[in-house]
Amino acid sequence: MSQTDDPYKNLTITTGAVAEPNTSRTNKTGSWRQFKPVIDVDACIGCGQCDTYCPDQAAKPVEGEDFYGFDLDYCKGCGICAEVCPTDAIEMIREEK
Amino acid sequence: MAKAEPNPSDEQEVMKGTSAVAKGVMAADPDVVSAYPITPQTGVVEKLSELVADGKLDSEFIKVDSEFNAASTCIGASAAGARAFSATSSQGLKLMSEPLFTAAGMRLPIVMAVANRSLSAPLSIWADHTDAFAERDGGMLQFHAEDVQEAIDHVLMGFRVAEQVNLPVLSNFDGFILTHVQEPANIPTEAEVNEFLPPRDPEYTLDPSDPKTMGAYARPEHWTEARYEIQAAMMESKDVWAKTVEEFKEVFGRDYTEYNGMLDTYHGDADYLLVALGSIAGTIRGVIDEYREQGVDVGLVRPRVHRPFPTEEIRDALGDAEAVGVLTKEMSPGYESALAGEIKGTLYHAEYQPPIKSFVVGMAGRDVTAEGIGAMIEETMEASAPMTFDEQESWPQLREELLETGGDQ
Amino acid sequence: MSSDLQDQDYTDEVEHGEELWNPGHRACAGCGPALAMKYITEAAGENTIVTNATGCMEVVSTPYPESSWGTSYIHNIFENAASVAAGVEAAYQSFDRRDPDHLDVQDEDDLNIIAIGGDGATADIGFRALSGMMERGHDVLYIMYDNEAYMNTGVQRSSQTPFGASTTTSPAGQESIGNDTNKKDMASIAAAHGVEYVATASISNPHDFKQKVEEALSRDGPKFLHVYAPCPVGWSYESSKTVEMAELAVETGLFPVFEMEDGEITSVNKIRDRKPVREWLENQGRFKHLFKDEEKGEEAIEELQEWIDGRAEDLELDA
Amino acid sequence: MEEIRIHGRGGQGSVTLAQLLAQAAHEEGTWAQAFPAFGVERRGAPVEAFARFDEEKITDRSQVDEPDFVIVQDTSLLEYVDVTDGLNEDGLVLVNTDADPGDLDLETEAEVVTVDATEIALEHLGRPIMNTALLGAFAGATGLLGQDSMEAVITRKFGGEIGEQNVAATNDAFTEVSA
Repeated sequence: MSQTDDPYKNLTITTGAVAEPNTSRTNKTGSWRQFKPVIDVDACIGCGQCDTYCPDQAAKPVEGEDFYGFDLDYCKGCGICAEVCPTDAIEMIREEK
Repeated sequence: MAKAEPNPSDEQEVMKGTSAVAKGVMAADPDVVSAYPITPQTGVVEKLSELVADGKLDSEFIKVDSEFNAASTCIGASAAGARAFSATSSQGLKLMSEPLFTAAGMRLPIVMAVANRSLSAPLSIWADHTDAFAERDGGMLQFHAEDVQEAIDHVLMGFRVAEQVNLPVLSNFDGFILTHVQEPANIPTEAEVNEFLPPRDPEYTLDPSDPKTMGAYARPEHWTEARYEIQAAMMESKDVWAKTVEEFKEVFGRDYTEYNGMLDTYHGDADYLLVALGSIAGTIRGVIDEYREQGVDVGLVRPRVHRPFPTEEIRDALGDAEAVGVLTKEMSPGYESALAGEIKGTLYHAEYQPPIKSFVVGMAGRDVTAEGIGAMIEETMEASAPMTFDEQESWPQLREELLETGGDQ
Repeated sequence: MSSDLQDQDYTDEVEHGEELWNPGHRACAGCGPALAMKYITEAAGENTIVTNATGCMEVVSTPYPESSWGTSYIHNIFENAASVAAGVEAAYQSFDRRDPDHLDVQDEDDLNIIAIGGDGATADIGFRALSGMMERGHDVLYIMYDNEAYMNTGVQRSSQTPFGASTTTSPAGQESIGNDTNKKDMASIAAAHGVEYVATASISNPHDFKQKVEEALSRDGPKFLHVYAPCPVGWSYESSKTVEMAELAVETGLFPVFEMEDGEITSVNKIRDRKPVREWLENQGRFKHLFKDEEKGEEAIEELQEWIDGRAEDLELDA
Repeated sequence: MEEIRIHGRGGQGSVTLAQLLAQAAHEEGTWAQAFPAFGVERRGAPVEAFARFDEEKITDRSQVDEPDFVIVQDTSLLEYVDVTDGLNEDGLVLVNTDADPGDLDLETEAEVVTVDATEIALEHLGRPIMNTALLGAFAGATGLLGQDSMEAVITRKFGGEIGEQNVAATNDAFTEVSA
């Protein structure tokens, strides 16, 4: 989703501006990224350190596989995952957009 | 409305103002009371603590570290869905100012009894309305009581209206003059209050089974609307208040329905009208009687509600007066008193604008005597427009001989 | 690494759980406090009410109408997260006494009330609220996430800013080596209030931190946790180094990790071969002035090292 | 309207006396009001308290400057305070003392009545708390309050044995002054 779109054009302000839970997922912070993590699936041992230390909940097990992948909708490209990976299976590469 | 009410009934008790208000609060049965001492309010929370200690009041009683956190704990409790009460005065109200503005924005119906008192410096513990007026623009409903009975009843009606329009309430009653007076008052019973005040039923609460996010910040594209809703709720509160005073009359028999509960008048159709808030109105009534006996057609218009401001009602009440005198216990340094300015603003687009004199009196407990009020009536009768800004407002009790600047009032 | 893997995008194939700290929050890349929020919510679970002070974590998580929180959440103002939590707790005490069925699915005894504030909101401006909440004995867990300055307003010095750090209100200069005070000891202050369980933790050891959150929540009354959470922007280091910076702070003894019960230290995460603080300092832009002026810089590093050594001795930190 | 001013010292219970006066008057079926001169005075400093009775609701909130009745709790005040200032000439001043009215040398046209309320209090309560005795003396001297009304409010306020002792002190003083 483009950051310039207003996802709330039909919004009605609730009493006291109370918000619904879990709604920030609408904000795709992947657009902030300059470097993206890529994983060497052969080197990945599935330890989950990348998941543990990802501030954006973007490193997750890949469905049906024994390795981890990245939710690029949210990954901001901080590179913590690459730092904490015990097998150096993650590399940060400059993203071409 | 007639000045004299029937002789006190057997149900009335002679009780200190603060104790009487506390007993009214008890009847409203709040879940949470936050308490911090400040003169002259302290008696309210002391009495409530006594009622809790004796098992007569089943509230969580938080002995907080400051008025700031009295307001803050009330905010937490109210957001959780509780009925919350606190009381304060003067500096304490100032210390609450920041959280109270957010309570309005978060639409939390906290009710506070405010024992009105001057603000430092110099330090003073005595009554005036500078504390209430300093919070004027926060989004809290504000009522001013003339006597102890109203101080009790405004708190109860405060809960009723606050919980419908989701705004906090400051229920003002003058420090010492009403907090420390002993006079007869009817103390509402819990059974009566239950008939008048249903349990709180908030739309959103901090309930983990239905999680919500409260107190989000708003960006420029949403903030104006969120804050405008306070204005809308304030305006809506006029109708709710009008219904509330009717309901109150039905249950308790006490009649606050004049001008939809917004104004109380005494010879309100007189040629010359005084306007005043709170307990000073009582003394004014006696002076009006004296002047009327001498053939002077003078009356009183007392706003019971200061926020929302009784705009239409003020236009009705003052619209055909020969002249108006505003007696007020607050000041706005650099301009004129806020109450006078508000009344003039209200009348600006009315059909007719009477000349208005304002008098800053009774500051920090300075005793306002019948003689002094008489002089202000006479000055009001001589008022005529146009006036210079200097002529608009006077400080009749000012002791000019004490002024280093010499003064020019 | 083979090149064909580099283009593999797993966005649609990754499995998200029932996160209570949701993606889409607007924290900076590599945010330490955002990790702390993730661990707190994971440890506390859904039966939780969070009260949050104004600050980075509030601003990044709740731009109306979005919320990153899956739990009940309230933000009020900067300096009252502790007293708002106290009010929530008092309300639930009342509900529980008057109407035990108030909560649909939860048992009040299992309800977690957690107040969260940054170091400025907690150790400085919210100190009165915190002190009152703890002293009165509310059943609230207070968690201070410490990134050692006012980051939300642009890196101003707080009472948790370490000695020698250059911030926008304690800048290094001709006459200044940066901040001239050591970190205020919040754990001892909390313990001195009679708080039964007090602990420190670091986002570099989430297992330890989450265990402490769980331990704290298992107890009645006030609890206090001080969690270390580096800020890549305010400290000026590469965003990928957040965990490493937190770990180095622990390994140098700048941030000792321990537990206190009833005012006594009951466990300390011992450090074998404690590293000199220099190794932590030299990785951060906020300390770079200490390495430019050799004489004054050395003196400052020495002074900080002495403070750390003194605390290490008191805590018997060295293995 | 009857207006009463009480002169005492901080700690002597002038506010309590004003309260008892108002409550007893209300018990008689009139409207009543009592309030202290609002201040920050500490124990021992001269203080004032006021009471008003009326058939109609009292709305006047100003201090009592022209009292019909003055009650003086302590003669040591006479040296420093002009207790009869503004006193109605047809009024009455009641002074707690064992001296005769003529010996007090008060500058007033109003009637002066004395009662040794402290002695009566010591006799019944064992302590020099003279407010209930002064209440009784005021009632005896003015005829404004009946003994039943005073007994009712004292019993409500104190209850039990202390209540009985205070009622006895009130009645003693009432009788002494009426006689």
